[in-house]
Amino acid sequence: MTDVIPSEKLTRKDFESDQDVRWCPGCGDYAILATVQRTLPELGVQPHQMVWVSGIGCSSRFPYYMNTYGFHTIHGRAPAIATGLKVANPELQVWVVTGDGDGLSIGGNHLMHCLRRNVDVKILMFNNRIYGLTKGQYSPTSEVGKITKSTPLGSADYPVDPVAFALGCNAGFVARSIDVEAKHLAQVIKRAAAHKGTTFTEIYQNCNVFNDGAFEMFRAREVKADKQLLVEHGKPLLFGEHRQKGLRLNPARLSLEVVTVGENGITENDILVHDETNPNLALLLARMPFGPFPVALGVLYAHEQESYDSRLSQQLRASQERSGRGDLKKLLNSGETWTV
Amino acid sequence: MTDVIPSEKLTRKDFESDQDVRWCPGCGDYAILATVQRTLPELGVQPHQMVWVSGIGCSSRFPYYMNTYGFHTIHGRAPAIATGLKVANPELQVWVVTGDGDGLSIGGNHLMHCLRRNVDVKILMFNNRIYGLTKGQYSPTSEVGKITKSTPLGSADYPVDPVAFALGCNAGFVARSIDVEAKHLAQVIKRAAAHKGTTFTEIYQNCNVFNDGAFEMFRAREVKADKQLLVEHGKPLLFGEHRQKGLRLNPARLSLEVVTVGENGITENDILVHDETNPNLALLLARMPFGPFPVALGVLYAHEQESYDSRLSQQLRASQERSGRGDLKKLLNSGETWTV
Amino acid sequence: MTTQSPAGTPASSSLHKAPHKLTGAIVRFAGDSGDGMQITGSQFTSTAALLGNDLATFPDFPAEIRAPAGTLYGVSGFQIHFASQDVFTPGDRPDVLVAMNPAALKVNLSALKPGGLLIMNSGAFNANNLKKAGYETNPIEDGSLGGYQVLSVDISRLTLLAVESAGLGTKEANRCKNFWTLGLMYWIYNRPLEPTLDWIEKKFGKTPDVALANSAALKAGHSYGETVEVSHERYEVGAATVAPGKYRNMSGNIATAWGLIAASELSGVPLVLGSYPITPASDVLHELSRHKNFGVSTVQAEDEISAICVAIGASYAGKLGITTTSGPGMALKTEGLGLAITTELPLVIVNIQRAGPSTGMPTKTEQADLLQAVYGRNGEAPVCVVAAATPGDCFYMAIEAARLALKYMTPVILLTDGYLGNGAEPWRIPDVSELAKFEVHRQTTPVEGFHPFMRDPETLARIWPIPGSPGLTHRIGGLEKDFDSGNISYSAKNHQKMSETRAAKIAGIARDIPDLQIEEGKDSGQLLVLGWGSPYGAIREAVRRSRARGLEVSHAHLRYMNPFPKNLQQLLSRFDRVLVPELNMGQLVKMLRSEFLIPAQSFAKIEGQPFTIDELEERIRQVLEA
Amino acid sequence: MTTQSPAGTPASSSLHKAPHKLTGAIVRFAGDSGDGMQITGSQFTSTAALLGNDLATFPDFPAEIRAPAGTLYGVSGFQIHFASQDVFTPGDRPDVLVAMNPAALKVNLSALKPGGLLIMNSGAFNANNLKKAGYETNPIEDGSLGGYQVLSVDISRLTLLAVESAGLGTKEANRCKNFWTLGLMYWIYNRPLEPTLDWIEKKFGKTPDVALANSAALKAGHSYGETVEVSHERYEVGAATVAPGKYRNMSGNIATAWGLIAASELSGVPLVLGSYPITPASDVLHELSRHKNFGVSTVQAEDEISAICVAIGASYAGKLGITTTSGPGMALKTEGLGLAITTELPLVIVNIQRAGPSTGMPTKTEQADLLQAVYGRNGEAPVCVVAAATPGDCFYMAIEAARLALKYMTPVILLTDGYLGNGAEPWRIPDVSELAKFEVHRQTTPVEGFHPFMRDPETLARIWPIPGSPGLTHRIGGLEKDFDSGNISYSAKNHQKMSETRAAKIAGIARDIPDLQIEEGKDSGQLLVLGWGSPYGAIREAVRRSRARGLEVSHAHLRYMNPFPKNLQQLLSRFDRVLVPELNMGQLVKMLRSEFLIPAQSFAKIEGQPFTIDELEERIRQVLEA
Ligand SMILES: Cc1ncc(C[n+]2csc(CCOP(=O)(O)OP(=O)(O)O)c2C)c(N)n1
Ligand SMILES: Cc1ncc(C[n+]2csc(CCOP(=O)(O)OP(=O)(O)O)c2C)c(N)n1
Ligand code: SF4
Ligand code: SF4
Ligand SMILES: [Mg+2]
Ligand SMILES: [Mg+2]
Repeated sequence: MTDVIPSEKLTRKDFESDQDVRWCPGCGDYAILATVQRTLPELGVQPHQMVWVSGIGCSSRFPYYMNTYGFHTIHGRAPAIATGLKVANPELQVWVVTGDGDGLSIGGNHLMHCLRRNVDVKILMFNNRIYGLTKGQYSPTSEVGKITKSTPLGSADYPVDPVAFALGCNAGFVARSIDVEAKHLAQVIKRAAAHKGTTFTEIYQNCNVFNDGAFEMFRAREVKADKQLLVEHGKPLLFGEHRQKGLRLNPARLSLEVVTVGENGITENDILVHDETNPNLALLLARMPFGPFPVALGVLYAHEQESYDSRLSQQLRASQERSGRGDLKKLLNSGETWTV
Repeated sequence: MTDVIPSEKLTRKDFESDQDVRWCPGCGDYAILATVQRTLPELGVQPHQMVWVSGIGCSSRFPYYMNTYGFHTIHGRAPAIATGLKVANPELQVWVVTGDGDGLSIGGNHLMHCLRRNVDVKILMFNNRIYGLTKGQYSPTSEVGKITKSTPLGSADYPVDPVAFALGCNAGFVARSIDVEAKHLAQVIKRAAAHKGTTFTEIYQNCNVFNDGAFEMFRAREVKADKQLLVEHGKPLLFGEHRQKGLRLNPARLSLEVVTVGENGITENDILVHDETNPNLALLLARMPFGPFPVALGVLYAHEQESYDSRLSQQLRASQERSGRGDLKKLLNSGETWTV
Repeated sequence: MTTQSPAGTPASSSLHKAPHKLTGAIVRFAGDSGDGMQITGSQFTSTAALLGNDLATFPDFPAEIRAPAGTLYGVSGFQIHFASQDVFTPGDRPDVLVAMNPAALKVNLSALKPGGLLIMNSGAFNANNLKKAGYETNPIEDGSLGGYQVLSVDISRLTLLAVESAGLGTKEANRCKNFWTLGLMYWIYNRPLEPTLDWIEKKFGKTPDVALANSAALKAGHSYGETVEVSHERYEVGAATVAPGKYRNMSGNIATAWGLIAASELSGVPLVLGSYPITPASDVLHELSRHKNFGVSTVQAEDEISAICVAIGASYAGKLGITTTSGPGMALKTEGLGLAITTELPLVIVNIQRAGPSTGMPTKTEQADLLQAVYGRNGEAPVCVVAAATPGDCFYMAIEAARLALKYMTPVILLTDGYLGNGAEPWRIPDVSELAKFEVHRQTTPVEGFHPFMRDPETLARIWPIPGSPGLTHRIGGLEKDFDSGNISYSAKNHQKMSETRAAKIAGIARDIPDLQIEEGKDSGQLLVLGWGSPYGAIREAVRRSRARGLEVSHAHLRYMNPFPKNLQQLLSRFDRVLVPELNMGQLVKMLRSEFLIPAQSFAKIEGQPFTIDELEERIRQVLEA
Repeated sequence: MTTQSPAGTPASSSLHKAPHKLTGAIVRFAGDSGDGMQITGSQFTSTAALLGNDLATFPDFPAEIRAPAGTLYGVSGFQIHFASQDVFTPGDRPDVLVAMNPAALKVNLSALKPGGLLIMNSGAFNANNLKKAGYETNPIEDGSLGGYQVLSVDISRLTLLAVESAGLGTKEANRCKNFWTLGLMYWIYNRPLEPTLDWIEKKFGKTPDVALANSAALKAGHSYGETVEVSHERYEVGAATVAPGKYRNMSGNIATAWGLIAASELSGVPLVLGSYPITPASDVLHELSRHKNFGVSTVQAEDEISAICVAIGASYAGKLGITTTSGPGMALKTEGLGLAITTELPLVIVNIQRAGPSTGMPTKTEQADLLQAVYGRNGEAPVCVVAAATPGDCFYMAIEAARLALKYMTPVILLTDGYLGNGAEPWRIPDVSELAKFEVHRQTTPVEGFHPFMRDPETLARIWPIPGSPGLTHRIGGLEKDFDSGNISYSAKNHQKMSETRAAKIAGIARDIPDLQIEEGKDSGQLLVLGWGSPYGAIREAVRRSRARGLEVSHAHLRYMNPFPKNLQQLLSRFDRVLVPELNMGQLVKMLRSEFLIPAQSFAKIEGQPFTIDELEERIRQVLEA
């Protein structure tokens, strides 16, 4: 009973565990799970070379459904445990699944440090703007004034935007997608898998029990063309039914503005071209207020740098080359000694 | 023995406690303490209406030296304790003193949530890019490859910039200054005190024992004119001996560039004017790589919004107006009851 | 519990003509999460209450939010024990089991009493559901239910017929079957429909068609009983003689929230709650959030560390800081609790215990955090610990926790658990004037020779100087302080003195709490069953029955875990043996043995489930026979 | 300790002509943080070691990093006890006190033995320094030092003269006065200068002028003794008969780090340390970071929660996860520790205890985290706890902690404390071949009927399947698991079974650890002094002296705190009385009383300071007389 299958032969089944999936019927998590399991076989990584780490939450149940190595840890700590895992064995492909509560409420600090260290783990944050598992309290991504069990008069907090936060933490790869956008999500996941260093991917996920329709303003079929800006490196930032709308830089106000190609003399040349290596553009895209602007989806920023784990293993190799493999006898007898 | 003194009569002495100051001789913390104690009398707030909260670290010893209310709490938790304090009594002026380790390493999560909630507390982060109290390990703001007791082969982490981080957390007020720049620091502190909502002020502070000279590249007399960009709302972003250098926006690359007024046809009109209400500009200023660029000091961003504590007290008032002051008897007898 | 009658405990050995009089009955409703069993149960409860029965209930939710329909782990249950005599627990094994689908049957059948009444919705016993529940053959047909009185009805179909007129969609219409079932149960136990009909009106007033449908279903179920379609016995459970007064149904978590509000009213100190949601504690946060007009501020913090720190900050500011949590959340408060102890600030930490270790079984109950509460911190960090015995008792122990915290300037840990928090009991509403106000001294004016660690010579409580007050500026922190000035001190003798003072302050609380009373039986004898927390009802009933059997056993129940009541040792010494039942692996028993050097025996159970009366009776017998 | 001789314990009652032979002496160097007392002390130590003295040392730093010069809280001290016989502690009260300034005198004088030798640098007793130290008048002149042998020298001036030739600035020149003092002490105790001269060469080779100056100062101090300027007695302390072998000076924190490295070498499992700096634990992190060539990975985490999580992640990956901390840091690891316990991963948590509660007194020592280690978690979370007795013992107990963690797949807490961590003793370097290798089974190949909670029937350790291995993919987590499949389980019986299994696994470790031995005295009698941790030396010496006085007392020392050695009960039963000295308020004694129901007596001291031999001897007498 071994599970090594020639990579090209890997199928979705190879990534499905025997546990039955226990999310609420209709939960967006099902769609994400399906897309992930459909996409992984294309990565050429064996299930046994992969570890899925999670915290606590509905989203964090994810690893149980994956026929890989998996660790359902404690609330908010997945990035720290994943760091130890990756440092201990850089050969493994390490994924982290977290939620907006797990990752940004209790786990915000570990997320920050994982991102700034650039540990080579792939983080997927399922953002449903609510605490699902604990039955519906507001989260750090819930809108101001949100009425929940814990805020009957509306929440008094201003939310944080996961992507803007990740960029503020010097993340080297930042992307966004949507639970039901299978094709788009699959592409983003493949990009994340290919990137060396921490990757942060926010996935808007519908909690149909406690926050149903939270993203319908841009997730719904009828509006998506107009409300979703799918960014692609090197391509102009166009959107809309006929890709007639686009983003232009207003240098005076140092901000973006939505313009319509063809209207008052605007041509495609006026439209900003997406450069995923430009952190400033990524920030502007991340912070566009929804409504006047569409929501930016795709790889907003990607810049590879040596990862934390690879630097550490490099140090181990170097010190062994310099001083030779450690010798216990030498160590114990080093420094000042005397004989009786 | 009461300490109410007509505000206009308050002096530095009124803010000095009887404890002798125990930082290392030559520590930058002395300069900050002096500036704070000199500046507070101008705020018109009585010492007994002020609370100074800190975590743990050399910097966090600060409250002991202030003749106000003070709470030297536990490592990294000052923002959370300050939040409870401010919610409990919004009348108090609450200050938080933290370090780069206290605030960004162990305390990063509370800092983030304090900033995004916009609790009306004034945070001063003494950034010496080192752990002072524990005798010199690297911190999240230490440069890559930093050699310390815990990293004899150099640190493998990429640092985070406190100001960029704060902006990523939706901070409403973000500023930067330097321990020894008494006049500049005093101005920033006054601005912070006047701002309603969370204020985040990073103060570069020299730890002359474990990280001496960390900031000399822009802190030293000889270089400061050339290396410090003192931003002022509505004023052009000029710096240099004769204020001949300035920042210009490169719209194509969506980034800033340093230009010299008078050289190849550049006039003051080409120079960006600082707009502290523009978050995008603040981000660009915060992230300018030092060396090619100067370090931006002053109020980088300021945007007032209702604070968390004021929203909460508003809710308390509103619910009492709506349903009247709570009545225990009514409460106990509410809902379904029966009599035996 | 032995009975001939399928549906309860006969009032007399000889059975009369219908309706049979019963002294009590235990009914369990079980179905899919979507089947509305919790509503059915609570409606049956209100009606029983109105009829003057004494009662106890136990809801049992699935761990998943909305498990897929028909699955075993999606089964939701509600058990009620109602009687014409004292009721202390929801009962061990039900007399009647209502199974709305095969999964509900599979999960609950083993609990049903031999010969008990089994009501099933045959309409839900289709191939698909049977498969999900793991039945090869249909139990209704394969004769496997021989040992029970079976009443199998196609409730689904009959409900659809009954509500047709209301013109709902099939989905909505189907939802009404829990009321049909309730109607039938009302007929069987001879109960009026009106209270529920009124409730339906109130509840669904806004959607008249739904209201109409539910009422129709309820009546249909009831008349189904009347009509010839079934000739089943009926039963009657009379009113109990409970203390006169106004009653309400009270769950432990609501009682805790209201107790804290009461404490705030009685002390005049406003509450500030810092909390982070966690099962099974979240409802206390939810409830307190609903009462801002009592001046209650609630902060949903980013984590439990922040939650306790928010409370500590509030206490420093002069309010009463509260934090509520469970399991892993309690672990995270360890460091903050240490700070509150050394800065001597008033604070109430409510730990609604759940099954551990680590994440454990969040929806299951346990009492395994006692030693953590008493000993679980770095350094010598003494703290006061109290525990509630019943859902309603949470109200009084919450007040007590706040009173001691404010009087002694110390954190107080209130231990309840998931069983208390979610469980409910009829609760006599106290007359507010019965509740003793308590004096709290918040220092707001200058004091001669002031320093922040000046103490009340009697209670050893330190002064509570309130920020904002002129003349009282001061600094406190986590470093050791000088006894005489409150300044930082590294002096050896001073550390000894401060450590002893902190310990003496907590120990001194013993002078301020009631002596331990005997709940059942004599105040001396062969065996004392000493309990704490949620097993109260089960222990008391088991001791009662054992005494009825002539065994010389008594029951006492600890509500003060640290310090112990001052008469505890002397009370223990009056019994030959001491048995300590706990839902853990023996924690209180460890404390008793080390404190009093007595060979107290442990009856430890760690199944995430409450004690049954039977197993306690059994153990009592064994101990006495040993 | 009673003595007529001002400078040590006379070898015989009658004093000879100089140099007097002494069996041992205790010297304390005290001065400003800037005065280099730690260097002076360690040089005096090396020389004593080379001369074959047995010895023990105790450095005592100020809490502040660099306190202002001349202040009381800026005083730094170093005490050494060297002898021609066994030495177990740095000694209680010094025979000789070197005070480099008034503050040093003020802080340390009370410790000096009556009639002891007091050496002062009169040059530093100026108005300014006297004021900072809070002296109204100059003690050198006001006759307040009558009770001592006073030797007051203007060391500052004499040093400047001595080093003039080297041509240093006054500031540097002044820095040499500690070597001048050392030279004088070498003369008094008749010790050679060469070892220190060599060391100076090595150390300051790069700055010849400094080297020259220091050597000059050393020689000057020595010849000052020779010359007529003072006619003072000289003393001689001969070599001790210690076990032959190669020795080094070893501090507890270095020993802990090296022990962990040794464990990694002996098991073949590489280390991954996750740690966050904290006093007094940081040095273990520092030391391990220096040995990456042993395959040691060290991660300075963002906090202690992350630190233990990094270690847990590494253990899941198949490495040995380690985390090191103290006080508040230990509190923060509570939740993570629970996860490691329920997922049954090997992990070593080193808690270098410090004075609490909360931040407490970071630079002071204490043993108050024992009950937290054993009981301080939510739920029933049993863990193995071991404790080191001496600095050198940290090496062996660290190996033991790792061995048990790997063999039983469990976290193991190793308790040391600030006194052990910073304190040092001469340590016989073991022959690496003496150290037993231990087998570790890391599962990397498919197993018949694999699931992650398959157990070794004997140890009950679960299998350790290593990620990356084909055929072993699995999921683990913090929820309760099914005993037979490792899948999530909410079953009542299963929770009981798993809880009992986790407990039995830890209890079973008792079969795998050595029986408790008697350290001093007979294995039965009137009184057993049962200690644990750092008081080892003081207890052993006190028991020795008491026995020399004819008292029937023995000493045993626990290194295994949970589970206890299997012969503990039986051993305790052989003594009439048991006395348990601890640097806390009585924690081990609680465990003993509840476990064995014996009236063990507590001798609790909580001053942030180690026990003195005198106070232990005194208490032993009292207990035996009672
Ligand atoms: C230490 C701790 N605190 C609190 C909880 C309770 N808890 C479990 S999940 C959760 C929040 C989940 O929200 P999110 O991360 O957004 O996941 P979702 O359920 O929405 O997918 C909380 C508060 C816990 N398990 N552990
Ligand atoms: C929970 C906890 N962990 C660790 C420590 C030890 N510690 C005290 S201060 C500090 C870091 C201080 O660095 P920083 O915040 O930059 O302050 P600085 O001393 O540099 O001013 C650490 C790790 C502690 N006191 N508490
Ligand atoms: S509660 Fe929401 S997020 Fe959780 S499983 Fe149900 S639908 Fe999904
Ligand atoms: S260690 Fe550094 S930061 Fe701390 S007091 Fe000394 S100089 Fe200042
Ligand atoms: Mg969520
Ligand atoms: Mg710092």
